Amino acid sequence: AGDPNADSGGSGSSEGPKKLRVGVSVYDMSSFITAGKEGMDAYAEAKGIELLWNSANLDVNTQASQVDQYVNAGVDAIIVVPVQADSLQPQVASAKAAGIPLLAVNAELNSTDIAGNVQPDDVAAGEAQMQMMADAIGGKGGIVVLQGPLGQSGELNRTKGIENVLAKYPDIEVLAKDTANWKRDEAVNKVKNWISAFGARITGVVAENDDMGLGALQALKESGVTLPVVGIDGIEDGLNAVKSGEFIGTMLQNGTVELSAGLAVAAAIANGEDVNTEPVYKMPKITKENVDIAIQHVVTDRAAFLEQLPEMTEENLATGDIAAEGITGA
Amino acid sequence: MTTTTQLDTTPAPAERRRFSREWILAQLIRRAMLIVMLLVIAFFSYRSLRFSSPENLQNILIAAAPFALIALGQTLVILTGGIDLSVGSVIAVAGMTSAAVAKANPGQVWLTVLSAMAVGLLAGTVNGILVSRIDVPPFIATLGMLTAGSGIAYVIGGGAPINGLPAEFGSIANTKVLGLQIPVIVMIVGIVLLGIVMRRTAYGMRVYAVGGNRVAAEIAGVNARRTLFSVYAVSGLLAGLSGVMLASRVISGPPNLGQGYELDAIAAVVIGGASLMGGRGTVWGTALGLLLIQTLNNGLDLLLVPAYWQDVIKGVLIVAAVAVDVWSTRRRA
Amino acid sequence: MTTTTQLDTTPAPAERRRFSREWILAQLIRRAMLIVMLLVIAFFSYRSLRFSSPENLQNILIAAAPFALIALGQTLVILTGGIDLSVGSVIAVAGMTSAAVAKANPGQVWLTVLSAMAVGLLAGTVNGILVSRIDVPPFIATLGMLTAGSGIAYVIGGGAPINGLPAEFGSIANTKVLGLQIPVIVMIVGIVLLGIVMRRTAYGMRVYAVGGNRVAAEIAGVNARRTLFSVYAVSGLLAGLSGVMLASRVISGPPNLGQGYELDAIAAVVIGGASLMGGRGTVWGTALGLLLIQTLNNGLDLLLVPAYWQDVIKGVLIVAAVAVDVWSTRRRA
Amino acid sequence: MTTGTVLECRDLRKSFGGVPVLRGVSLALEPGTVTALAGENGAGKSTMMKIAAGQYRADEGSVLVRGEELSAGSIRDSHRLGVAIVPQELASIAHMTVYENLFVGRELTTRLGTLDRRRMASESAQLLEVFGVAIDPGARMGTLPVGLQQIVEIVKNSSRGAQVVLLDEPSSAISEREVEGLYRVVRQLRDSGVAIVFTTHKMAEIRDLADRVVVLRDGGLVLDEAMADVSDDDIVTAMIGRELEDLFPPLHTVPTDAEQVLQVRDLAVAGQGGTVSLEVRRGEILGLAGLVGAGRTELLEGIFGVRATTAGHVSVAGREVKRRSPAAAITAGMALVPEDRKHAGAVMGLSVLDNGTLPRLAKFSVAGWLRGASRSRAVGEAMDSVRLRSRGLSQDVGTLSGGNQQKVVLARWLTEHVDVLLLDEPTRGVDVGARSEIYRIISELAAAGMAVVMASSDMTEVLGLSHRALVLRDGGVAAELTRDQLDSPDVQELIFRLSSGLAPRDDTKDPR
Ligand SMILES: Nc1ncnc2c1ncn2[C@@H]1O[C@H](COP(=O)(O)OP(=O)(O)OP(=O)(O)O)[C@@H](O)[C@H]1O
Ligand SMILES: Nc1ncnc2c1ncn2[C@@H]1O[C@H](COP(=O)(O)OP(=O)(O)OP(=O)(O)O)[C@@H](O)[C@H]1O
Ligand SMILES: [Mg+2]
Ligand SMILES: [Mg+2]
Repeated sequence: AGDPNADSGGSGSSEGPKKLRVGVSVYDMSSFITAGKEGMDAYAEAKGIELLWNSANLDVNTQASQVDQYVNAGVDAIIVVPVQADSLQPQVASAKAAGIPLLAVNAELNSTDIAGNVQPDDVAAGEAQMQMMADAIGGKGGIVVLQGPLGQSGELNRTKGIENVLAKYPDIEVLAKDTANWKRDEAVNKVKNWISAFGARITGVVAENDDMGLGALQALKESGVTLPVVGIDGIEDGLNAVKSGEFIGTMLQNGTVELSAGLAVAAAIANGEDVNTEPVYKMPKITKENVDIAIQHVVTDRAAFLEQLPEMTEENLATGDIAAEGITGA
Repeated sequence: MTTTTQLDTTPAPAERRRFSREWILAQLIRRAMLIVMLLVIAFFSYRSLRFSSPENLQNILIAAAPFALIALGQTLVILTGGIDLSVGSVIAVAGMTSAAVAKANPGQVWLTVLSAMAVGLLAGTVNGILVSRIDVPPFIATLGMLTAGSGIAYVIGGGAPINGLPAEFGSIANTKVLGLQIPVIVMIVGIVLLGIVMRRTAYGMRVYAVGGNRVAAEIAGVNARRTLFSVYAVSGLLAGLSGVMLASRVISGPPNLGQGYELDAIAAVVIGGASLMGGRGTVWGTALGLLLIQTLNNGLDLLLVPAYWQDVIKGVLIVAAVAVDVWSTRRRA
Repeated sequence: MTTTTQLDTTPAPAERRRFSREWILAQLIRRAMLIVMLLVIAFFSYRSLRFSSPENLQNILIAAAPFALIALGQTLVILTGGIDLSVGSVIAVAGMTSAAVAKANPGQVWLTVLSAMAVGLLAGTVNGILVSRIDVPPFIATLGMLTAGSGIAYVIGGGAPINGLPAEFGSIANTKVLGLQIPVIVMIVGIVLLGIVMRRTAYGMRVYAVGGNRVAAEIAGVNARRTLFSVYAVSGLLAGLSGVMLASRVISGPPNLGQGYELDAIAAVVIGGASLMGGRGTVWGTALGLLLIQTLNNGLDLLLVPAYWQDVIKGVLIVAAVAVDVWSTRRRA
Repeated sequence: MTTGTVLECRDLRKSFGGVPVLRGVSLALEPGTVTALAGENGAGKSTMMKIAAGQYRADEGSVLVRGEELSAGSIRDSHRLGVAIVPQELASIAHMTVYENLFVGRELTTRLGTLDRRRMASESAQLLEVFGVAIDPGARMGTLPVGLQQIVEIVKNSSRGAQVVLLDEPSSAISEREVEGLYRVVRQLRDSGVAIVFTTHKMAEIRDLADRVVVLRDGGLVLDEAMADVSDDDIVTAMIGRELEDLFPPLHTVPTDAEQVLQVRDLAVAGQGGTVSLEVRRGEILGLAGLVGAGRTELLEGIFGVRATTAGHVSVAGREVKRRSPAAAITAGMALVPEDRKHAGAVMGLSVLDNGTLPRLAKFSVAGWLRGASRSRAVGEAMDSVRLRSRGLSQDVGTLSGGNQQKVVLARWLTEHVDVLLLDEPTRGVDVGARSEIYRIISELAAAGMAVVMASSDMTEVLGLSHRALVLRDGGVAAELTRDQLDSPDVQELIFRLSSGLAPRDDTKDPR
């Protein structure tokens, strides 16, 4: 049983269509990645791809080792969801030297040697969420911003998007902006302290992910205040908050869809097919209007969604809109 | 055998003449840590009018509560000369368990709380057996539990957080009684209760004795193994309780809940004057150390100091507070 | 005073009769940890042909190298009865500094390395002064440095990683000499050198003496303060070196580099048989403990065990390895 | 500095927490002299030595070594100036070997700069030879019995070429045979021009060794005379401020029909050679004699259940006591005063009150709740009965003088009825005044119906206080001596022969 590395001859086996082996190194087992893994698994099963899966526990050094291992194992393609944008140059280079295509998914790797790049448009997501907030508070007021872990590409780009929009609204004052490390329990205390500091001057909370937004919501409840809150990600609780009106909206980053697209691109490159190697995942905006479909995809009808995912991924690859999952409106 | 001179906080009935001038001076010097804390509070109050508002004090208390529970357990463990690194993970496992139970049995609030406490107790029991029966060094036993536990927390949720919890789950932490949220009340009760237990009961004395000199305690008839076992069990139980409080407050079961909390808890205990060699420290000291850390967190947020500068300031202040304390203790000697 | 019976690894001239049957048995029992490790390796080799390939052994070594450096420093600190929690942060600060220097002075590889080592030494010096001069407990002094350092790492990059580094920066860690990458060579040299220093020089003996009984060492004329100071300085220096190796390996300056590495380093030292009370432990033991952890990491990755199950297995195995060791030590006693 | 002063203490004053311990003590030492520093427990002897060695900082006054003033509280400075100390609380490094302990701080190195372990080991063996004990230089210090550790400590600090050697109760843990070695070391040092100060509670040692005697009482210097000019009684009177009656109280007789309250049958202590059987009646004091390592400590610990026993029975007042359980032993009415009070006797960080409570927690608590007044009263009374000198029940035991710590370790059992009192070196480090008190206490306790088993390396103690004595060797009983035999003039020689396994001399009847 067990070790897929053992059958080292497998990838080059002569009979039948080539069975691909793809090595994946993800930054951590976050809920995003866990959802993404389901998407990848669904796609891999449909296409007969063998997935080797490792998590780096948020440590670049571990990730470097995992990439080295995949290179040694002679896989057909490597997918990296990087711990750190702009790292792993030597490892990317050694993959290239070994003739193995390496793709960056979900966070950037600034290297000329990568064979593919499947990225969410975090700047656009930040812009969209800020725009929702600006509209909700009528273009003026005081907001507080909860950032992701400083330095992660998600945080950097979403913050950039938020700032892009803010530049258009001189009457919106950013009262406070700090990291709560994507976590609800950190966000709840931070926002409570901000409520202490600013009281009624806060008119909206912009959270760079849903978890922090939900923490902020809790803080607002404890202080007996109702304010517009906006998030990104579209996790179950976030979508429910949109449905109940507690969130004014969120941006759906469906890991299932995004990572399955990443795998599709990797497989296409490994098979030498012609494919857009740098498709962009443009997060659909979710508001009360379209939240129900999102909830179906993410929560209630998940099995059915996964069923048709491989096919949808193929189609999306062809159209170039890899985020398309039939959510419109809003 | 490195110097760990600290707050002299061994319980001792004060039998000296009170309110003489030397007495007051001695008390002042002895209470260096308290004075450091008052200075910190004074500074924050001066810089931010809102700092000393009642709402903000509640903020400090509610943020402190989950730490307080694990710091209390940690105090007992450290008094025996051990360490419990696993509390952060136990929080995660207990939080996840309670979330899973709440999802499966909406409305059964007590069941939820009990399941978290049971999980905590179980983890503490394993730690306790490893340390007291198999003589695994506490650092390793609880490091193993820390590592394994953080994995188990993910296993419970299948790698993802548990979302979509019933609203009743939030009632555990978010109900107010007498104007205080339940975790705050649990914290206050915990501190008072454990403070009394450690100071006034035979059990407390056994813990001090085993930590101070295990051989001597055994010759005096103390069952050292049982005492050692008990402190890990208590620590696990309190971590479990802390886990359900945390999860309930944000109505969610994130598998990385409580990550890294162990260091803050240990810091609170040591800042409060306990020695990691065992035998020395008090519950009150821990409460003080905890409040110092939480007041810093809160005050720095209020002053809008960026997170990374907060770390720099906190690091420096923690060392400074203890350095002042060491100096004052040495003056007294 | 809790039991910390472990690998008995104090240097002692082996003057018993060799190769008798008892001797072999005694050696086997004494080397329980080594045997545990061999079993682990055997299991992995059996399950994965690739595990024992030369490339994979290089993988293990290169992954172990940055840990080895901080674990070596940690061994010295723990031998004196102290602890250095700050190494993870020092790695981050040194890594960021070296990245900043490399960016400003592309091509100046030596300057880059020296800057990281200087930063590490500086941090170690501060720790050393706090512990040896101001008598701040090591846990607190280095916890302060951990907290402050993790902030400073962000301050250096202005809250972001340092990107766009010149490719030469990668040459520090990625050049091969005699078929081995530089960090691996640095690790091997470090282990051998420090192993000899601790076993064969007066300095080593004094570190053991200060850790074993500070007062006794002082009475015998050992400058305990200077010895204490030195171990923190060495630990800081090695953490600085580790930081630049890590940053260079991935050609990137992430402010959270090395986060949490301190626990792994301490675990390696304690698994290697050192006592956190000081005075007991060896460099060889640490190297062994480190290899055990790294082999586990690597082997579990190869077997594609999901990340969270890896944690569970690692936690259990670390405890089991030490428990076997405790048992074998007790048998000998 | 020909015959001048090598060490001078000028008007030293020191107080702890406001309580004066030294009240202006001045002392000057000449090279090549031996000065005995005598005084009751807590008189301030150790404090004074620690100030001279730089361990403590005096509140006032100064220490000069060959005219140079010692910077206060600097061990390194005093080390540099040639002052060496063997502290009362042994300062050995348990996990290092004997030779490492001996040479740390002045390591021998090869030409390459690496340690020359071989040479250190062989020189260690030479240094230790003076004492005539076989100590393996490669043995780990912590595995040696306290007595041997003390010998190593003495050798370590006296072989360093210091000008002034301070010995704080150097003979407290060694038996009379090894004291000879101590004498040789001290005399060698004196002849090579070293100034020596030593403290002891044994008058014979003062007589044998000292040229001069200095007595402290309550932190003040009350006597400073050449040895030739004072009598033993003068010294004792100066120490305790009154005249001492007989050291040993008159021994009561034990009724022959008294109950055999302690019965030990075929007890096999783990790691010991033989098995031991013994019986002790109510009111009887049984002495245990033997050389260091004879297994006395092990026997007492085995009876009490702290040490593992592999077979045998122990019963108290006819009821069998569970082996390996100190708690059961205590419930059955046993009490143990262990040999090594720092390591096993008291919890140094706890107060006198708490230490006094610990063995009787059940009695002093109601449903786990500690009782206030009754506890203080009972512990207070027990401590008064041994005339403890402390600042009150709240003082930490760790800050008491050595002798007073010993009193706490004994008295903490006396808050409740005890049937069997096991004493291991009960007067180690206790001053003459207190010693006679402890003897009085022991004999009173016995007279009131306790069975006492007392292990001691102090032969006069065994002879003066026992109704009966066992001589142990290699973990077994070598002989039993009746009171009559103990009174015979050549009993010391007999015990020595029995305990070292030599054949008894022809003219002595086999006691068996
Ligand atoms: N660190 C300390 N803190 C407080 N009090 C102390 C301390 N060290 C000693 N004392 C007190 O100082 C007094 C003198 O103690 P010292 O040890 O010098 O006596 P000593 O003459 O050596 O007695 P012994 O013969 O019992 O060894 C005692 O009353 C003791 O309780
Ligand atoms: N000269 C020696 N060399 C090596 N080991 C020794 C020596 N003397 C004693 N030991 C060991 O140390 C152990 C403990 O000695 P310990 O002093 O506790 O014995 P004891 O009979 O209680 O003697 P005492 O009460 O006189 O100290 C003994 O069992 C013996 O194995
Ligand atoms: Mg003394
Ligand atoms: Mg003995």
